[in-house]
Amino acid sequence: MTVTIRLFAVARQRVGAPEIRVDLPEPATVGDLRRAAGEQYPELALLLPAMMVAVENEYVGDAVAVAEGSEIALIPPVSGGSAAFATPPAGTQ
Amino acid sequence: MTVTIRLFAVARQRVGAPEIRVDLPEPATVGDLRRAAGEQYPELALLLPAMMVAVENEYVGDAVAVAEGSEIALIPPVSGGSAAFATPPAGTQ
Amino acid sequence: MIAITDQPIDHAAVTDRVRSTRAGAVCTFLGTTREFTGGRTTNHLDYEAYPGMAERTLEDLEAQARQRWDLIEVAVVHRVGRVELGEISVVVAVSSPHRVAAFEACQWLMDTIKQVVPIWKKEIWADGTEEWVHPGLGPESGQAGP
Amino acid sequence: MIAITDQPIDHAAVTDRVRSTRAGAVCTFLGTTREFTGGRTTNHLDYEAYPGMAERTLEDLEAQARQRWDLIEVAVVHRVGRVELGEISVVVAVSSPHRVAAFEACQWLMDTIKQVVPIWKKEIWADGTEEWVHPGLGPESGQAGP
Repeated sequence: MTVTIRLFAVARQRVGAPEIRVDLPEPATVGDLRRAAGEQYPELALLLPAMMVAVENEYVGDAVAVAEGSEIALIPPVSGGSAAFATPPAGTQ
Repeated sequence: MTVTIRLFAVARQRVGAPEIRVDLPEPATVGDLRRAAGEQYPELALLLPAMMVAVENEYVGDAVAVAEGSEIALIPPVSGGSAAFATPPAGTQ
Repeated sequence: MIAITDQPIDHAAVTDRVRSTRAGAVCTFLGTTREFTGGRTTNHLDYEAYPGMAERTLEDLEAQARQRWDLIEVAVVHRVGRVELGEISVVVAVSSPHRVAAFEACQWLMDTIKQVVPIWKKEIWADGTEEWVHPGLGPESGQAGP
Repeated sequence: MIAITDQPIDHAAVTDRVRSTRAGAVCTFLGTTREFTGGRTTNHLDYEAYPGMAERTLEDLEAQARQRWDLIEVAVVHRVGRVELGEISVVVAVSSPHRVAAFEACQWLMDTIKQVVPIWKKEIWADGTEEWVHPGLGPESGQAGP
């Protein structure tokens, strides 16, 4: 399947576009999506370990399944947030 | 000597006047002034142990000498201040 | 900036007074007249200050806060006289380069104002009774009578 | 009340929105654009939000704050786009019957907003260089180029 991923801030700037399309095996998890995004967009590879993934406006962990058509986004660390991004914030699935 | 003492809030209300005049031996301390005020204005006796004394706009302890003509006031506990009045606030002499 | 006033306080003006391009953070506190306390209903409050000493004590607290925290500006305005429900009795505004200092200094100032500044509050209850608020004196001692 | 806006924020209106006769305390925080950071000079900031998720995350934080503290009203307004020196990027205002809850909730909201709400800040320095502020990515990773 092919999923569309929204990009923001430095990630958007690196790629030069507000979203990317990534090919994934089926079924796929958020972890698979991270790996595939890094392979298909090498300019994101260094940023990916520090970014959170949001699916349908919620932060999600790498084990969560990705469904075609979901709203997916890569979330760079926010401005006061190094600590929060070291351990996933409350509400992370 | 005779000193004038300003009263506020419940103390002013009890006495029915914004200030009182208290006769003191000479020399006298703030402690002497407390005792004399309680004797000469019995309606203040129950309030005096909980009140601070200010001389020239500064909280002072009972050992401080009272000079004729100084601005003296009895300070009832302020609205959030039970803790502060249990131990004299910083700056108390 | 320290002020005691018997007029309604313009909280926006107090906050704007501490804003600065050197500040990344502004913290403002408003004390407002609450209608309900425990099971009782307030009609209004009446504040009385010791003129001169109240300002002097506030200035001393501002100086202490500036020593403890990295502050740009400090403003405290306290109202005296009759203060109706919902009206503002006190505004404390501080600005700092950083937010933790702004929050800490504002809270410390407000806590300490309520402990040491000679300004007193009388509750005028909806049932017509009045009571000076003097913690430590006990309800009987503080009672102002009907 | 939660809002994201690309217009200047009227902080007095946000504060007035949380005032209530049930509240004895209002705490308002303003984040403002600071000119100096370390040895560097800022020209302006540029904020970008993930629309939808930013509001949703703020609403979730408001709900969490209301569970933890006895609050009357909560208002958060965050600006996006270009924010000049001294202008307001964010306002958090809370009201409570009591002052400790107002201070604690306001500070917790502000701290947590800066950790989890998907809104990013780009520094445009006076020397013309730009830099996304992404803690943990390191200065090289965050560099946006001239």
